[in-house]
Amino acid sequence: MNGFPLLTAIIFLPLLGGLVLLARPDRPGFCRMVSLGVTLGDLALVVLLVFLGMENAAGQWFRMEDYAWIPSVGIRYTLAADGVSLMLLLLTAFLGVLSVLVSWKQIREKVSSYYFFLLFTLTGILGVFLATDLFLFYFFWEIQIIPMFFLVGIWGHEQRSRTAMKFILFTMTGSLFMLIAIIGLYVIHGRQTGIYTFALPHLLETSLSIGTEGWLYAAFMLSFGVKIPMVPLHTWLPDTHTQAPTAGSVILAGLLLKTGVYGIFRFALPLFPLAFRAFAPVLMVLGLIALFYASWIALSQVDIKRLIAYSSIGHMGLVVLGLAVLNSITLSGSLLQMINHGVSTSALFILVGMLNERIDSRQFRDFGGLWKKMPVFSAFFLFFSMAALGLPGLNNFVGEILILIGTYRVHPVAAVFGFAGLLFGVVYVLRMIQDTIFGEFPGEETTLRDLEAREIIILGTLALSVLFLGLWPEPVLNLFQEPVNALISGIS
Amino acid sequence: MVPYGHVLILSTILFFMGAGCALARRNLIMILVGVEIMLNAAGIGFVGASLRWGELAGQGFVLFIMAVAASEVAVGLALIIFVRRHTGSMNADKYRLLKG
Amino acid sequence: MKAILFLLIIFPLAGATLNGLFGRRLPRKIVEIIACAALLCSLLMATAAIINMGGGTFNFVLFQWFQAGDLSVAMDIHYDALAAIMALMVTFVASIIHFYSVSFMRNDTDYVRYFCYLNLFVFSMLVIALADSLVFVYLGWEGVGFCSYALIGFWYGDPVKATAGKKAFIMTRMGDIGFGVAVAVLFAHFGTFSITHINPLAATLSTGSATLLTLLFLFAAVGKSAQLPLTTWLPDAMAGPTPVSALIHAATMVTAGVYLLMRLFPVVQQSPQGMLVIAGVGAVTAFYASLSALAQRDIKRVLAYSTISQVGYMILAVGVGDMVGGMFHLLSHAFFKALLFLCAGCVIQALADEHDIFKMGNLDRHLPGVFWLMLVGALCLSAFPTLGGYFSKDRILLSTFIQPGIAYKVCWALGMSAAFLTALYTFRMFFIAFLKRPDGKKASEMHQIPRFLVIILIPLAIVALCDGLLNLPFGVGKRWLGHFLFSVPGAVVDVRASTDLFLGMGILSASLSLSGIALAWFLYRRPQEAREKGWRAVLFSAFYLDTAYRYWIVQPYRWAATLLWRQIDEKHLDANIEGFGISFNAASLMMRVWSTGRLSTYLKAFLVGLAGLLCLLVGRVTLW
Amino acid sequence: MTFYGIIFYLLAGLLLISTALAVSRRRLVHAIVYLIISFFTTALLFYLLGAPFLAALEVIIYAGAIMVMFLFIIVTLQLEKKEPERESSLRVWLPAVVLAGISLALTAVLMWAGSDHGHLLKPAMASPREFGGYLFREFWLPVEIASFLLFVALAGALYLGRERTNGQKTTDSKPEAS
Repeated sequence: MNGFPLLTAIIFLPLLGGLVLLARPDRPGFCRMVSLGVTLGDLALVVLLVFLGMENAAGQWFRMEDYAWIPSVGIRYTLAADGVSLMLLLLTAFLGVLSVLVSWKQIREKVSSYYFFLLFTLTGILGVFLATDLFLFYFFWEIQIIPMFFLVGIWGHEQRSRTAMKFILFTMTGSLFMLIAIIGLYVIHGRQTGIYTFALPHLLETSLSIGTEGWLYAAFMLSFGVKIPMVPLHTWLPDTHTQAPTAGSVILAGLLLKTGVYGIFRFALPLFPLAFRAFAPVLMVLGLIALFYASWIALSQVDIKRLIAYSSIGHMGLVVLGLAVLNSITLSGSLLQMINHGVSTSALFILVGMLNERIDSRQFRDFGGLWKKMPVFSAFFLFFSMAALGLPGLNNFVGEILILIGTYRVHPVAAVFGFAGLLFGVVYVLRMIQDTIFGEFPGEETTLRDLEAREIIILGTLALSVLFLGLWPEPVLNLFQEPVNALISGIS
Repeated sequence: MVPYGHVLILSTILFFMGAGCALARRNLIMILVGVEIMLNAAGIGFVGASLRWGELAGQGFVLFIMAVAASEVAVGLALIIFVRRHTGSMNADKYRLLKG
Repeated sequence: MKAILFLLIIFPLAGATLNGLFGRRLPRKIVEIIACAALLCSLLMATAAIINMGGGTFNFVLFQWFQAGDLSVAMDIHYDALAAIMALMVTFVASIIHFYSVSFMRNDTDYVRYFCYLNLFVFSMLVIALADSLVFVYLGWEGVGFCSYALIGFWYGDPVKATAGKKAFIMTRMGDIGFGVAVAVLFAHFGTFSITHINPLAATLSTGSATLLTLLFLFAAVGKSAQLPLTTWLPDAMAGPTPVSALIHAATMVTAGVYLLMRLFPVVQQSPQGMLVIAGVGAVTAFYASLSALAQRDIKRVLAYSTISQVGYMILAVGVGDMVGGMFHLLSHAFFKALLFLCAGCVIQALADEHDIFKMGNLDRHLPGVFWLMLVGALCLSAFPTLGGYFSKDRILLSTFIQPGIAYKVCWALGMSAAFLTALYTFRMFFIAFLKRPDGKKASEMHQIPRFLVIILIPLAIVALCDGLLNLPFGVGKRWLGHFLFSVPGAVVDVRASTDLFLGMGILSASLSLSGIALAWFLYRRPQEAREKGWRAVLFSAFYLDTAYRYWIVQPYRWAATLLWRQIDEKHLDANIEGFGISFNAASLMMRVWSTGRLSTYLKAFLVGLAGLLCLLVGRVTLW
Repeated sequence: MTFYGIIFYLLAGLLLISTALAVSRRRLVHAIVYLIISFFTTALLFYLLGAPFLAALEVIIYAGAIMVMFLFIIVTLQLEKKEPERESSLRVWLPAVVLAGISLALTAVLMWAGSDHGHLLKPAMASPREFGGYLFREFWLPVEIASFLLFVALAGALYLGRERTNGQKTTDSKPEAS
């Protein structure tokens, strides 16, 4: 079993499935079934990886695959999975299945190419979470953006093309800086040691002058910061979320944003520890600003998807805070919070998508009193909203408490602000609940159909994972333990 | 005995004459002529270098240049005829098809 | 014992889960039976536990919750005398209220949701009562907050009610900032969240940290218990169904803050300044709320303000270090206030959702059962001598008086005045609502209410009448509660006061209570016109605190949100970054001028590029 | 200054003059004739520089085939009559001359900076046999590719030049009609 390139299979299975779809553009039903099968298969592979990984783990890395790719410039095809990657792979595969399911009825035009792009994005994201060769990482990093561009640009809402353009310009600009920094690092390392390579373990040993390190770090952070997104680079996110189809929002909020944090954790932090420490206060302040600023702005939104988008920015601010504080508690917290946010925000976007299919609006003024008409929907809505505002017992709470308590040890003031920031989060979530499921329905009295079985399955699995992460996050945190310890001992 | 530099100077002057021709003239045929002059100048440079280094590769290159020039002229002239049939003009500035 | 405690907690949760998942498919009877049975079993377990353990302590871990680095959180139980009494009280009151609710909500179609929330609430409340790890306490703490939110806004169709729920949640959450920070501080100091571990170590805290912690926990308690300055959510919370008000906003949840402070009393004890602040907050709130209650017209709002005021007494008790007195008052208050609310619920249902006491009247004849039960509750609330409310309040005031320092004397004075005002406003409400009035309700205007609604209150009334026996200062069961709580850290069985002082205080507060009732009789016996001018308006609006919040906090917050969004985010940040893109666009337009489509232009560009390249080469040559 | 040198400079002068004339003539036929002179001179120069085979090719391909083709086009299309070039304005020539001059100067500077420009060329001769052998030994693939290129060019020229008398493309006749 060890000879089988499991990681490669995980990455490229969706793409392969996508290519199969392109062959039969005339049969949407077939495309849906194949996509579902492919994503389920991928999920199964990831689960297999989790179990295999648990057994034969060698240090931090559970499994590695390493082949020469472009040997003349030292580019290798190196994939490696540790606990963090594993968890993110699981999240990706899981949300992949769900995004196929949520698109089941929403997408009716150009179905095969839609699913092709969806699966293609998944391939890119999975690759990002596994690549440890910097060039390969960059390659996947760019790959994941492009299909997303088409998903938003073709199947989005009213202003899709402008938004898709904005999305791609922001993310591409950011990643160009990272490319420059990667090449810079490659050259510096090559000059120092004579080995020209993009492999992360080698590059970690590069000794950099403070100035160079600062610049390279800044370039990396620009790229990751756009993706996370950190204030003030966040303005693409609300627009993109608003315009994206539901599955697009799910992938964007649940996965793409995570690649930024993952990038910091895997690359920016270990490569430039000194610069990271030096700029940690800046990062902390930015994280807190994001938390307050985005939560505050979220309150006044009139478009529910924008509100959730701003809430994402706020939550990611907290994650950034946890990263910046850099101790084993906050790091675990941030990583866990990343997963949590992926699950609960995706659920909210899915809910809004379902609402949108029924009412054909995203404006709060068209909602209200839904509990009377769609009790099951509303119960789920309340549940996931509560998860979003960090009710203990549900998932977000664990991450938040880990981050904030860990932060208090190092920076008490930041932690106090963080706790206060959570209050800001409560305000907009409650407003969202009130304007959606409470009150009276503003439209004429038609009956809205409540959730069907497919939708209940989607939301039910999400709810179960929310509960699981909230009540028994222990296995997940155990997975994070080893990488976090390795990182902390590596940089000190 | 001739210094190598003089051969190069000769070829350079010829080259820029051709370039100037291609640039200044508006007639498509003259532009083609300018290109031919440039190619020819390059050939002189190559032959000179071939003598200088005692290496036949330079002459070989000239042969390929000639082949390319011949095909270029053939296609170019055919294009000129084609274009003229369409528009009735030979003035290069009248064609704006390249504008995006 | 493990099994008993585990079942004690898990029964309500199981009830909530069952009803939540399948309640919509089950017949109504089954749903109600599940909800009530869960509570009854829980009550049984609480009784079994107290029989089994007495006042002893018992710790165990339910399961490991999460762990990262050296931070480890378990769901664990710390059962001691305090928790035993709290759990018993909660399950008892909650059981009665569940039965009452079955009857009260008989016409409501959304009963599944209602019972689900109610069971969930009891579960969370039991977690607060029993949990050891403060993070686990926080789970219960937020859980009750959520249930309170959901139940206040239970009739969500009315935006006012939904908003009231929102307000309650946000204001209690504000207090939770204090809780969260305090937990973080404790972890930074001790590296643990467990109350059992923290309490013995509390003595090692510096006064500064102890004060900080005390103030933070006080802030948390202030939010949950609706003390100053976060009082304003509780009167609005009366928008919820009346049994909910009785359970959550009178008997249990609002006392959770007090309970938390008692639970962490060794920490609180380390900081004299902190204690003084606690006492001050309690006394001022007690006085403030009883003043405000004096001018209310809504029967439930009167009771809400009285709850704030009574909880103020409990906070005061913690502030003066008299935990037993506080717990005693907590218990007696839970019983009589639940009784009062449930009676009010009967009245409201009988009058078709009429809340205004000035529109009631004549109820002594139409609702004799409710009249008598209400009288019991009102007497307890106004601390009529020989009733539980009297002994508990008396003990708190006595403890306050014997504290050294003028500040405590001021607190005592405030408490005394509040005691007088309590008797006054309670009987104002009682007389206006129940006594005979010419414009009062006629028999034809009354709606039939099930007899069960009244019968179920009788046990509660009996307990409310007799709970003074728990901690009589003399006689058979002398200081039973005090002795029971003896093992709890920081408990003081006896108030160290001379007999003279003891008697004097007893007589003084008894006379205050009686004179309050007498004054109410004198003022409000006759039919009243509702007047809302001058000082009454100030009192009615609770000194404009709510209005002030709305004008100075809520509206600026909203306004700033829009401002930030429209002005900063869209106009500046987004525009700037987009401006970046636009300038690139402009640059590309400028470049476009060069692409004329003319051959000569391109050739020229080609030559220019060549010249440029040569320039570079030349430059390099000379540089070398 | 040897005899060899004298011939070289004579040829160089002739080449420059004829090319300059070719470039500057307004009438196309004149320009082409001067160009033919220029190519003949080039052929001589090739011979002088030791490439007799290339000299022969120059005469055959350039002076012969290519230039004849030019003349043929000019004559058959009667370009002269229809469109005498109206140019030689300063605006047109100035940028060309200035740019060419600058580049020339730069190249000169470059050459002067190099160390090799003073190397005297020794006369030598590569016989056609020698050259051919070398070519097919070392460059057989490029030669094949070049032949293929010529074939493609032939096909392309045929395709572009063929008259579409009847067919879908009616646009062909439009300019003439107007």
